[in-house]
Amino acid sequence: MLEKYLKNRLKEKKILLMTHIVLGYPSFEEGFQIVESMVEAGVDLMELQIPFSEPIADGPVILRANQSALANGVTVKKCLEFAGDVAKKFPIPFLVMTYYNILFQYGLDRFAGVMAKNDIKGAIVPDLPPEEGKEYLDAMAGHDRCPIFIFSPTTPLERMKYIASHGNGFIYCVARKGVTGADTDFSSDLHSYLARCRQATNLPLALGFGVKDKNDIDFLTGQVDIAVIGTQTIRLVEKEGVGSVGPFISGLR
Amino acid sequence: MLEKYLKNRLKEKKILLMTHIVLGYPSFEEGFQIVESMVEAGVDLMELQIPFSEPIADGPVILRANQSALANGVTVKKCLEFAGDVAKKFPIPFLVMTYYNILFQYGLDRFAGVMAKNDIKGAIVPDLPPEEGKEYLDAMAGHDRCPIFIFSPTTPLERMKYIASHGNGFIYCVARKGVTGADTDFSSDLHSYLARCRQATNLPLALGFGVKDKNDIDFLTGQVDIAVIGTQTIRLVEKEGVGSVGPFISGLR
Amino acid sequence: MLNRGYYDGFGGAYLPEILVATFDELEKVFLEAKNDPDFWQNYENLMSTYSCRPTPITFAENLSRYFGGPRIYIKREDLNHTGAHKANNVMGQGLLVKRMNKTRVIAETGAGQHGVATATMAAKFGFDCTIYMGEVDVERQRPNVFWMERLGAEVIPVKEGTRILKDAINEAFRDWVTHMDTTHYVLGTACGPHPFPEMVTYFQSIIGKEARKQMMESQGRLPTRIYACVGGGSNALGIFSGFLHDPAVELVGVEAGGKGLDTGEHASRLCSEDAAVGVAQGYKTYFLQNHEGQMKETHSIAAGLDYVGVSPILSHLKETGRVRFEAATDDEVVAATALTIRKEGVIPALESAHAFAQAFREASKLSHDDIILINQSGRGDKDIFTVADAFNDPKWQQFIIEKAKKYHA
Amino acid sequence: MLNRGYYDGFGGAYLPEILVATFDELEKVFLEAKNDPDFWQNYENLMSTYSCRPTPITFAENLSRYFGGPRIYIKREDLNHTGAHKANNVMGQGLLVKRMNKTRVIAETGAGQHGVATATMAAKFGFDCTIYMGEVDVERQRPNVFWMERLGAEVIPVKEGTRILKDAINEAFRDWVTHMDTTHYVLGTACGPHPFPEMVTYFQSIIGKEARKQMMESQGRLPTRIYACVGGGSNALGIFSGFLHDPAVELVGVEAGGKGLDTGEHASRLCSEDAAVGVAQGYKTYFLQNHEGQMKETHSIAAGLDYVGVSPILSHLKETGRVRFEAATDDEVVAATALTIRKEGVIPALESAHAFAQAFREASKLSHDDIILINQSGRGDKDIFTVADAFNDPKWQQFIIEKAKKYHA
Ligand SMILES: Cc1ncc(COP(=O)(O)O)c(C=O)c1O
Ligand SMILES: Cc1ncc(COP(=O)(O)O)c(C=O)c1O
Repeated sequence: MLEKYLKNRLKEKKILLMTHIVLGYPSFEEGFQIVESMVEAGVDLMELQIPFSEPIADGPVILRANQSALANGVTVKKCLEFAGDVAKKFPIPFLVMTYYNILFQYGLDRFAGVMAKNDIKGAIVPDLPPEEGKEYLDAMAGHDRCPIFIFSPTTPLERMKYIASHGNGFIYCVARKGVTGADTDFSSDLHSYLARCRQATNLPLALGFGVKDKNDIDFLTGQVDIAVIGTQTIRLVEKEGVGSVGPFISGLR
Repeated sequence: MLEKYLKNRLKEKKILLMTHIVLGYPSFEEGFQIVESMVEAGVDLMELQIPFSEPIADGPVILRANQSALANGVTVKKCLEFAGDVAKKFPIPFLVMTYYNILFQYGLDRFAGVMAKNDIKGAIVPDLPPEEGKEYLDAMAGHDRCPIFIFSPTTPLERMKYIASHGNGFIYCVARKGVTGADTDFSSDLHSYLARCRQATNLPLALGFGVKDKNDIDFLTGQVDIAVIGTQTIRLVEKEGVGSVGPFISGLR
Repeated sequence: MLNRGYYDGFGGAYLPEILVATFDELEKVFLEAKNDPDFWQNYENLMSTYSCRPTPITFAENLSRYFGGPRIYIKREDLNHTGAHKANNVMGQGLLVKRMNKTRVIAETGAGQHGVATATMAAKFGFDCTIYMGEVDVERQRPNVFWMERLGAEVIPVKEGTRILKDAINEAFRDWVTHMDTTHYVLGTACGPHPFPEMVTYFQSIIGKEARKQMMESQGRLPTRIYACVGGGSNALGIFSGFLHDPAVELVGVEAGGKGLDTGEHASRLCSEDAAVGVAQGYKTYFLQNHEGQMKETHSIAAGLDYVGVSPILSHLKETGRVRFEAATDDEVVAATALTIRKEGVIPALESAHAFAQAFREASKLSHDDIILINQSGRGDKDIFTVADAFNDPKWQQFIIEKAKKYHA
Repeated sequence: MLNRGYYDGFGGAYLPEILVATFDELEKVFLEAKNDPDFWQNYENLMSTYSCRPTPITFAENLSRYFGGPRIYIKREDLNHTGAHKANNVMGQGLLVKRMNKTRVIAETGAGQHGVATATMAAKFGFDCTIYMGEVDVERQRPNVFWMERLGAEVIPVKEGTRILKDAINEAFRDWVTHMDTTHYVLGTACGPHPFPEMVTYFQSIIGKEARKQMMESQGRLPTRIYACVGGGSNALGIFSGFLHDPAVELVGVEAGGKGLDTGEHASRLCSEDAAVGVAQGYKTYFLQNHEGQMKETHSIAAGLDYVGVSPILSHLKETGRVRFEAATDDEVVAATALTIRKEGVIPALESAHAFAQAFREASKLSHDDIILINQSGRGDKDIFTVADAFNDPKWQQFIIEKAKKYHA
């Protein structure tokens, strides 16, 4: 279902945009405004990060956003409600992104159930490789939600195939080593990696980590299906306020 | 010669008094006045301590006097001159008391020679047991000076005899364990010790360490030949000044 | 689906995909080493010439008499080079780093013990070295930072999160996902993703191997009970592993009871209600976390026990009942430290003193025929700032004030 | 006339008469022990279960490569319990105290090492313990005072004289002449009246015995040169004594050159013009003294080398030429410390670093076939206050200032 939406959409656009926010950061109200401007500016899907105290795969910017949200009393419960609200209100697919312990404590089946109820299409869980995810996969399948898995430049072809066999909706390809928020060198080095990704799966490919401006998007167009803007919008909101998000997104494509 | 003087004097007095000063403390001038008052008050002989930086057998009062003298620039040379001056001026025998290194650096023979020249009758060297004193004994004998050796309550009879065989003039009996300046309990406990001392030698016996007032002297009278007043006069000078020494000594006997 | 490194459901390897290949390599090299008969021999040689293994067991004659019960023995990991059992683990991993031809090591550290040990190993092996340390700990544990820097390590204060040990671990992982080609992450305890729990336990098992042999040689029998403190679990697993298959030997792990289990200010994951099974920092175990899965703040007088997770192998041994877990409070620990110093002339680290505290609590209930073995995982004289504060020594405070005046001038 | 404990004119026993009987007893008990085949065995057992003897020799591979000359080995006395070779001496004397049925020990201490070692021994053996320590040192070395007090010792600050080590020795003698019935004076080095130089050397000879065996076992040959620092001389005599009868082994003792031999601010008695033979503190040897025999003030960055006298046995070995003596300056010592930490991951005490400094100066002149053995008499991490000051570390100073603020509040 998510895959189908994306493939349809790709008939109209050469590349799709996925954006990212940390829920409750700077606040739920501002978050709502940000989602609104992003949707208006033509974003194709969004990942909503539920803050976790140990966001091991995130760089300093998102890490601090996680902490700040938690310090402000953001709970998983409120995050899921918020996700439900925006999913109801806005016409694009939403995903949750968070670490495994959040799902685990909530109860995997219960979590997938709430996602279904709130029309959250899928989940990205960066510290859960498919090997460790049997229960998660069953729950997601049971509630017809998409488990989005991750490829990395260090993943060999065989393993990519194995991972893809468990994924659904699309594959999230991280552009490079390291955590979110650092610069990526968008150069021909990426080609062979992305070729390998393509070879491994027919699922749409999203590329994230370090995508920050129109140049990057132009570079990626034709090579991947979805460009992921993560840290960059958080930086923007921190520097220039919520109002700057819309124009920024509009200018990307 | 010293022994003879003492024995003669003992025909007149039941007990002799030996006093002690640290040379150059508080100053040579005051030292001179102290000697003068002591002689006038009837002291029978005196030990003049040449300060040493490591006076291992002395308690806190004499230790500090040693340090203070050294800090004021007192030298061995000046001490020996001073000793010569008082020996010339006053009609009682004078001894030097100091630690072995002072003699050793000066040269043992040279030291004994200066003693002879300045009419210092003998020396007390508390860190030099006769075993270590061959060169010293030879030098003292060569210049006809008296090496005064020491008995202690821990010295067995046999060793007392051995020590006495090297001594001359008299034997200095320390009253108790410990260093100079602490209290001594003048009680019948001393009897057997002093009896052992007597048994070991015919030399006159001096008793020192902790003798401080007429009571103590009375107690010792008849048991030893010489009572040694050490720390007590230094304390007195420190508290009541040089003028108090004469009356104090006069009141002892 | 391949599940690796599980102990009855605890453990695993919850890894960001970018690290999977690195862990595959690490596991491969570790298994090769483990199966290479020369490897353990080399490791033992290194530990016996660079550190002073075998460390002795010391008969605590005065403490035994004092409690009137069992004979008390102490396994002396405090005599290791750098002052704690941490040396065993870092030197072992150092040998693996050489096998992997990597040139740089990174590590997290809380108290600083593991940081100093890693920096020492790096100096010895000629590796570059970066140590991540929570900013709060950098401030508290300056002496260890000083030594790490002298040893040539770069110490990076972690300003994120609660700025203590767990945040340093996260930061080390962030470094690793960037530099895994050249860099090995020397994890300091038997936690983290597979193969770390197994690997760290393997190196620390030298403690238990020696202790078992020493008890048999000197006493002709095994101890009745063995006590070890439990931070991440490495010293405990190290000594326990020598006796796991001796059912008559009771194994007791002692956690940080802090200000008391009912105050919330503690670091007890295996015997408090405040912990639950979860997944963080790459593995599944008991964590001190709230009902939504966010990690809690922890407290212990001993920085080395002040950690939210615990070895999955210990969680497993708790469930099977093979190891009994207890908690000792800060106050009990200070009292046990004072008594041990006074009676035996050995200075346990505050971490190790948890094991002593629990042993003392139980000693008088055992009989003369019993033997107790306590693992003294480290020495306390390294932690004088903490210990002096624990004892609230006014002369020490005056000394520091005077010293500060001189630096001001 | 019976002359005891002379080494070609050095040594002897220049005792106040009150102590003669005590020394007679001590000598008798020591000789009995020495002739009792079980005694040394007991001593070795004690040192191998309470400390970690034999201490290893460590191959300093990186330093060897760095200097490009001989292979450099380090004898690791730093791994001893309490962190230095001082443990050997105090534990040995502790066994004698038991034989004499005495119940109290006293000791002098400068840096605090020997005080901590003695207090440790006293705790272990259940003796009362009083430590004399110059007031200046009490202030400088508060951490060691803190530990001595925890160990149950009474630390008495000596306010007389220059208020440093030699004054503490004098004060200890003053205590002893009062309490010799119950009390043994545990002298900390191979100095003082006979039988101390012989006795302390006897206990420390465990270092040389082990080292010789270890060199033969691991290298099949003896070292070309052995370096040891020289304070009172006990660690040097300890290691040298294993090789005295191996004429091919060159023995090098390294004194404290302080700010330079020509500045007067040093503690070099065997290779400076400022020293002369004399008698003080009960024995005859080279002392730093003026021409009238008054002792001079001394200086060294290493408190443990900052002493006016030196073992009479070393004075003798200087005269015979069997040992060569050199001096290393404070600056050279700090540089050698830094290099050793960085290259090998071991932290020599500033005392021990004198031996390293001299070895480094000579290393490049030796060939690949040569072997150098350096005695690392103690570990430097105990002396962080001194070392941090020697390195003039601003972050350390800031840490102390912050700490002081907290104590003020
Ligand atoms: C001396 C000492 N003991 C124990 C620990 C706790 O770690 P583990 O449980 O891994 O032995 C530490 C940690 O720093 C330590 O330094
Ligand atoms: C570590 C260390 N090395 C050496 C010395 C010097 O003493 P000695 O010359 O007796 O070995 C000391 C004295 O405190 C010391 O602590």
